[in-house]
Amino acid sequence: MPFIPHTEEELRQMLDVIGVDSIEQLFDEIPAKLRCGELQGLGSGLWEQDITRLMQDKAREDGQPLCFIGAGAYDHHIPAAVWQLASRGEYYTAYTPYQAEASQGTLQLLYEYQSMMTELMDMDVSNASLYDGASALAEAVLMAVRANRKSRSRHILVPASLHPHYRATVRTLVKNQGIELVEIPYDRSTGQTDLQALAQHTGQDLAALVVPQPNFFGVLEDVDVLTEWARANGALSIAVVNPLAMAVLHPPGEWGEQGADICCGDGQPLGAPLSSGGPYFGFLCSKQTLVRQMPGRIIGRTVDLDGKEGFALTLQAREQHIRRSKATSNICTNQGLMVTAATIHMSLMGADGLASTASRCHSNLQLLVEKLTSLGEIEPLFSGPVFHETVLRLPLEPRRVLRTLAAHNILGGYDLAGHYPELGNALLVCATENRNQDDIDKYRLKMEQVLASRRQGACATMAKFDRE
Amino acid sequence: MPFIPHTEEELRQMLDVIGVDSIEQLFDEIPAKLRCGELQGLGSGLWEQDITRLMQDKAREDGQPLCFIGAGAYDHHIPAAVWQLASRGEYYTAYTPYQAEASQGTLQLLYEYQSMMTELMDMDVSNASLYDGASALAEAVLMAVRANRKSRSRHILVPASLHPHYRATVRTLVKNQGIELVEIPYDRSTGQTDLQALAQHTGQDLAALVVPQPNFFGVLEDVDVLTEWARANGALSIAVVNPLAMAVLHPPGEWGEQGADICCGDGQPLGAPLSSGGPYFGFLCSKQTLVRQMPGRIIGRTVDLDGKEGFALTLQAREQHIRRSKATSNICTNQGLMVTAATIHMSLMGADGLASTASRCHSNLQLLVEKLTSLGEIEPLFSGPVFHETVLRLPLEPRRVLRTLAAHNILGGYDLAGHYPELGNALLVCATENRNQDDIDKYRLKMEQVLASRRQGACATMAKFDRE
Amino acid sequence: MLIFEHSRPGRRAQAQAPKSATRLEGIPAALQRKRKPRLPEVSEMQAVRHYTRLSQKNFSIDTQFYPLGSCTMKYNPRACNTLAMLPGLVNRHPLAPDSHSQGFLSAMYELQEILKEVTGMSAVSLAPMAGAQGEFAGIAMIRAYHDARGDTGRTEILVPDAAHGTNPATAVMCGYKAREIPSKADGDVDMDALEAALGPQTAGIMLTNPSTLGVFERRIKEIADRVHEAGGLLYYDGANLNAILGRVRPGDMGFDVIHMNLHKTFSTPHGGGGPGAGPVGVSKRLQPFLPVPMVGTDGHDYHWLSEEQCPQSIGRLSAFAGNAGILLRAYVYAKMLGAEGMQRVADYSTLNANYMLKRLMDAGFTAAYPERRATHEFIITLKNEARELGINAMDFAKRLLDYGIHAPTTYFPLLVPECFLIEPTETEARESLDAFIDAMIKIREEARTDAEWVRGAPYTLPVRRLDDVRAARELDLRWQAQEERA
Amino acid sequence: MLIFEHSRPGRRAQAQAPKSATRLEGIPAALQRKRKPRLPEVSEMQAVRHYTRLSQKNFSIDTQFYPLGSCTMKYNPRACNTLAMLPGLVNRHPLAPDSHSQGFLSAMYELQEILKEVTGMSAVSLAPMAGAQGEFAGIAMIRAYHDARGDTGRTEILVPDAAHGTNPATAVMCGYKAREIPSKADGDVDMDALEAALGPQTAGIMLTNPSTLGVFERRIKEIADRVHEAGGLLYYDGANLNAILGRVRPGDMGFDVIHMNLHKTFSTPHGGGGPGAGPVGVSKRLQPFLPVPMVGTDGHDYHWLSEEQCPQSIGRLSAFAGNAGILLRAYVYAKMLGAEGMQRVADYSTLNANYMLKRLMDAGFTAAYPERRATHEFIITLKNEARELGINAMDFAKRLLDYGIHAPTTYFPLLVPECFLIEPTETEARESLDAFIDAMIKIREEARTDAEWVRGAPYTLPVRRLDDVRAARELDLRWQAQEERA
Ligand SMILES: Cc1ncc(COP(=O)(O)O)c(C=O)c1O
Ligand SMILES: Cc1ncc(COP(=O)(O)O)c(C=O)c1O
Repeated sequence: MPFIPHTEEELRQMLDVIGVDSIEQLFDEIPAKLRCGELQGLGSGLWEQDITRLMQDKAREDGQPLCFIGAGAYDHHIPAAVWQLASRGEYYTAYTPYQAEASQGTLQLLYEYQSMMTELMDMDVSNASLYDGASALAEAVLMAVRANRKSRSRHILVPASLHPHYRATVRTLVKNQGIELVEIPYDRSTGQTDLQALAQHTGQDLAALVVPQPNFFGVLEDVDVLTEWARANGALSIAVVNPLAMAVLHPPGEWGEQGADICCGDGQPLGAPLSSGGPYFGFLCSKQTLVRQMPGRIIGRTVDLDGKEGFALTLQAREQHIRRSKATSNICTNQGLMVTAATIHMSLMGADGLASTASRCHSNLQLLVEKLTSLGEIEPLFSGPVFHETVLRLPLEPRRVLRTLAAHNILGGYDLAGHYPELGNALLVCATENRNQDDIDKYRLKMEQVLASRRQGACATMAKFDRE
Repeated sequence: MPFIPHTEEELRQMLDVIGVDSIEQLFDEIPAKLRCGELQGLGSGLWEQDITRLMQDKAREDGQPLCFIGAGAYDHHIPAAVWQLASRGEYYTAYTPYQAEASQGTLQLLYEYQSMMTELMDMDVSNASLYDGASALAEAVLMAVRANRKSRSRHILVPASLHPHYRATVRTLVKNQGIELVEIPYDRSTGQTDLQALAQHTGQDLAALVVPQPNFFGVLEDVDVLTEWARANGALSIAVVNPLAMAVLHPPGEWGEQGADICCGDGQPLGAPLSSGGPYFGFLCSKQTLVRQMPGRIIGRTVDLDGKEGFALTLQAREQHIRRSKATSNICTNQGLMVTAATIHMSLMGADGLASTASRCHSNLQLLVEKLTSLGEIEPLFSGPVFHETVLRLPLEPRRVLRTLAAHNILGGYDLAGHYPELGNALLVCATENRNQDDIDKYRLKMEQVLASRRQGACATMAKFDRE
Repeated sequence: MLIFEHSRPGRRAQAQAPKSATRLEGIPAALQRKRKPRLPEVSEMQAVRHYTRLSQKNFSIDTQFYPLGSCTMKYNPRACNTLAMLPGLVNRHPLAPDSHSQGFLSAMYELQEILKEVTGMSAVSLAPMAGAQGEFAGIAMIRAYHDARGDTGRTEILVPDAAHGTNPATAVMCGYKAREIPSKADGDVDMDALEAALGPQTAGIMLTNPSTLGVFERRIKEIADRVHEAGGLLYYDGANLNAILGRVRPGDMGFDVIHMNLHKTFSTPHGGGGPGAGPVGVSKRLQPFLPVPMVGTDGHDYHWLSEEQCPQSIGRLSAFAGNAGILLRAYVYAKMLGAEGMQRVADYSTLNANYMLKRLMDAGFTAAYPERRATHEFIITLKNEARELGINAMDFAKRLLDYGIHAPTTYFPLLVPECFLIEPTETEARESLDAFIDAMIKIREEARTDAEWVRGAPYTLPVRRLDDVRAARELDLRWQAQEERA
Repeated sequence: MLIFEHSRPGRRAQAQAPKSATRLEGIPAALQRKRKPRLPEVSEMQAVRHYTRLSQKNFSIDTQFYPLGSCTMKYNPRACNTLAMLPGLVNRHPLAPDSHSQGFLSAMYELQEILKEVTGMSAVSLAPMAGAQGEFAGIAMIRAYHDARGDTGRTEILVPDAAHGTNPATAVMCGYKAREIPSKADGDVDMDALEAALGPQTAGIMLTNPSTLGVFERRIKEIADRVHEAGGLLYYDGANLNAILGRVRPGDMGFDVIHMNLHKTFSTPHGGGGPGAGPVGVSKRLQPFLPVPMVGTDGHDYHWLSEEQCPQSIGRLSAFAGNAGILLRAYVYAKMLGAEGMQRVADYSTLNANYMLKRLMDAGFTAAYPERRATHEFIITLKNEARELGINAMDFAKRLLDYGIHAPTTYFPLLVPECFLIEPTETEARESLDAFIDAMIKIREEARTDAEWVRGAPYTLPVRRLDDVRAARELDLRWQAQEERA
């Protein structure tokens, strides 16, 4: 069902105009021996009705469990208006605004987005998006290496408390340019970046220091100290932040004496549904002085022939379609639609709304921790202040606990055993504003049962319980 | 959360302009003793997040059972584009196109709707909608009484095979004007209107005869004969049809020698979701000669000051806002949005698509009947040709069967015991194109189990089965 | 360009259905269709593009200020749409058994309760599908009440001259004669005229309060007493309920029956003309006559109430249960408002109207009732402008469109010449109100310079002023294929 | 008007969140925010109205013909959006356990299989988030391959001069030097130049076929052989896959790695600039290096494959699994097309392009490669018009907008002067193509009469031609509050 409007008659007429007998003939420049036969295994096309049924079945299969996982993707309320507007055809089916006059909708919206993002981060400039938070950090690293005039180093300090997937992504994306990521360990008691370990790099030639806030453990870093350390050591500081958190936390532009140099992160908490991990969007802001090193599109306000205000892509000389191999990045298609949603989301929430959401998430986390620790065998692992997410120590392997909870349609958190085996039975939990008291009580109750059945030591009971 | 934009400051400034101290003062013409205190029992307003959760819970509670009920509302596939377009703000939040120049979107769409509807029914004119099929029939009856110049009667012949809820609705809506509905029984073997019973009215002064197609039993009436009978007896003929069926069945404009005079029905099968019974829409078409007796809005094509084509409400002298007590009806708000969806639906489906859907429904019904009757204890009740829906005779009370099926998330049909007790264990079943072979097999399997457990006569088994 | 003009024989939105119809087993050829209806034959993209572009030709709340008096064009919260369209709700069959309906029924039951409280009535039925059908139900109940008492000599319904056209039309549909009662110069009902009209033939009176003149009928209690004494009942047209939500209740004013327009007060979509929902509330004595179905509860589960449980009911008004999906939207809206929110609606819609009225009067426009408070709406008369500048209410209306503002209701109520009935609603910001007033002043200026030019408005819309007369005289009510036209 | 200009201190979309933030327990004051960010403070309706109206200022596939070459602006089926947004799918957490992911994973697995078949490659990873990231993954795999063999002297990636800018930029991001290879006058790669460029320093070559010149590289097999002989690998830029779906497969042409642009060929939304999805397919020898995560199966259940199972992988490209929701849309699209549908896409996109080319040539416009067949796109050069009439490609482009048609890609590829790269796609009806040609002819006519006027286009859009130079010189990249600006 390839959505083709041609009638048989039109086909014939068009072939006549072209002067060929068949469509087949239009492919006559392709060497015959390269031509493939019919594609195998694809089956015949489904009508919309059938694919609807198929997808409904798949959706039902995955269920709608109660989710206490965060770890970089958060289940927030999204106002109904956001996607009803963002999926309007004029946004959804337009492309990159190369013809500015015919794209003022998208362009103005992106300019508004840049304005909002810089406000939220308290930075000077913002681009119009990158792929996601992890790849945005990689671009920020490349940008820092280009931009740091004081340093000739290709070394980047990266805290171990940064999201492991971010570290992995950055590694993939920068290693071929000879950039080296140097890991800074975290303090096993606070969960923050280990300042003593950092001090060992004092005086080295470094391109940049990455500063996550909050870090992967939900723990708040001492961002002022880290940012100042970077400055003192001639390294640029790259903030990696949760944008929703910035509604209530000290924003990167205010870190240390002069603010972070670059700041990036994932825009998912601003209106993007969880959607199995994407599409989200990466944001990237910086100081004004670094704007020409920025990757990605940037929109500027200008005037038309009549002096009327309008918006257009600008500083295109940074981009691959103009500068080719000398571009600041190879990025072309970005995450425009998600930015459309985020801009509408921020307009609807306002600063107060975002702050309220952030603080309700935080309260829910407090409540969750309180309820779970009240069971007696669970306790917070780190002493550092946390926002919105935290690590708990369980009396048994998270893997087993999570499996049982999942059987009851509860996704109980993210098991840290894979990435941080040194932490023992560590579980990263999150409770956004979408989890209510009932949900938290339900979690507590099931957890209590899991712990109880373990105390009885009865594998049989456990197994039965699993199946229930 | 009443969606009010005023800031405190604006409130004060506006009160100043008005010259009052408080909003309270603006209500000073209302006698104090009439004023109410705070409304009780409404609770405080919910945020969108909370009401979202509440409604999701309610939706989950009702589940998504496999539905084999028809009886006037049909589970058809609706192309995804239909509601994505119809719920665009410009359609969704506009009102009746009183300012034609600012409403050409809605007006042109309604003109297109009228064009499609008259094509589908093969009638001369269509209005722009009434509430639903049942109330549209009431309006058709009133219209017929006004329009029938040959008759001074207020008697309307109504077959007992017409949807019982339609009969009830018409009764409510016309009885105060002294109009009498005379019931014509159906033939117990064919399920069609009993022509001999009808013949007893030959020669009487009658305003109109109602002709359903298909009738409530899914049985096809001999519409040509009925229409001709009406004409011969000076009665107008009022067709009540399923619009989807008209894609494959003889349309009212072609019934008898000159076609039906008026035709109406429910537009639900053209893009309206089941939605617990509404909103759907009533359609109403007629011969050109009756157009000035039509109730409801009608759109006409005209030209503007520059001679450019445009669309406007027309023949408004029929309507209450102009003619008041002499209007053809009191209807004002109609079902515009549903007509918007229906127009888009018909554009996407086209005549071929509607015909294909109709015939797939019909095939599914054939399959369902085949599967169920193959169980040996179930058989079709009527011998007349059916379309898309039919009555089966069960070996036990439908009520009990349906309860057990429902416990397995199957809605097995509509029990006729309430409206047609004379039919015994009669069940009206329907299988639209949305029920696939698997669904039908599942129904058959469960039905088999119900029948088997009955044969065992074991109430206990049955009860256990119910709970499963 | 009409969708039909994009049509080509054989073109299809292929994904929507297989091309060829299968055989219609068992259906006699004579009953089958022969000629294919000439519906459009277009691709999916063509339909999407056509209806997307068409939509852009509409003014709507989502795009413009739309102060259409008596219509309460306020913001339609997007959540109401999303939540009413949740798969579990939107796919529910109307005849699904109670076992699969508790979620839906509980919402409907709660909505009944909310509306009872808001109106001060004893019972509510959600059955009517719009205001006019609510009116029908209300007057039919009045009639059923009299009939049930054997009081069959009552043949008249009194209707103020300012009433909406649906009121007299409804009276007639219920078999009554509609008798007009004049309004006084201050907008209230003429009590003497009322007195004179009352009698043993009086079945009841239909009122809205605030009235469509945009003022609150101050002697409502007296009217109620007099009508009741004469043996008649009072019907409340709830179209203007937005003005008094949580401030004063029809039940407390002495009304026996009321309909509500949920598409107004409860902000369900107007949808280019509908659908609406027009629930009716009644006092104790009319309760037995309420239309079915309604929702009842045993305190735990919910169930339908139909003719069986309500033998005196006036009956059904639709095939199923009214505009259920609209009722769901209203339910969501009501839950979001809560008690306090309801009152704020009345407060701020009244504030906005009084602010506009004051500013317009300050700017030299003429209020129809200058001594009165505006309610949630108010009337100005442009008769002076018509006389002095030669531009009438219609000209102002059309020119407003050029300023990106939908015109208010014009030429209604009929008794005020050259009138604008203006209802800003509570959801409009002050900037919108100011923009309206600025536009009015500007248009008057324009007329002073060049009245002809104003009379030629609008200039910026897809079409200029349309020829209504021609539309009604040379009826063109449907597209016809070329071959037919010729 | 910017959304910020609708803002008033204290205004809120109240329904979206309680007003006041609760205390942030346990968070030191020094880490808390002091100054509130100046986000807009608007009501819900204001936001809805603003973004609804703003949207109307866009051209888009849903409203206009949008023949932007190399971008495949075809109809985005609405079902893809609806189905990817089903609650069960859109709310799935990326780290949900396999027990709650079988529906999603099965779709992803099947999509991998479909893309393998369509491209003729041995394995596919869905990880890359757009074309350029797919390119990155591809070239990084080529590098990993050479590295794994200890073949570390290869420092160059060959790139034809017609290539998209992402190609050379990608080579550099992977630590390579990009070396340009010229095209011949007939649009094919200059074999002699290629021969001369190949050597032990050659890591590989990036090609698209059909190329961005809108022609099929006929000697592709020879090129593949030569590059392979030199020890290099072949990268296929899949941006133009729409042209050859089901007709010829990159794997069969000898390519080692390919990225696809699902937002082009598989019709996922362009979204005003993104998101996209750029899966990569590889031949056997590159398989170990594919980016993670991927989806595997034991024949019954589905599971993720990550670094653990794929130790030689180039690694992750995103925090989770790429643009999953976009992949779902592509899956729905692919399932709706089926094998036959895929081929019809190639057929009709090619038909449309050749039809337009022929008609434009007949009308006297100049094809860049008049002797060649068009593929799904083609190039005309307006250098004659520029010389003779004084209107260049940009002027034609802007004037086309006035005719309600989005301009084709202009000034790319760089080697063709004053060029239009025109890609109609298969979903456009012949009427659209004809309207484009008519507009081109008309614009040329207009230029003959009044070139100045054409140079002043557009006239009918929200703004006239914008001053790009000023935009770049006087940078205004964000709204600033009044107090800051002053
Ligand atoms: C005062 C008044 N009464 C009754 C009605 C009729 O309501 P509906 O249009 O819902 O039938 C209206 C509607 O415009 C009205 O304004
Ligand atoms: C030929 C070609 N290659 C590569 C790309 C880059 O793809 P993307 O924009 O998805 O990153 C494009 C996109 O426009 C293209 O046209």
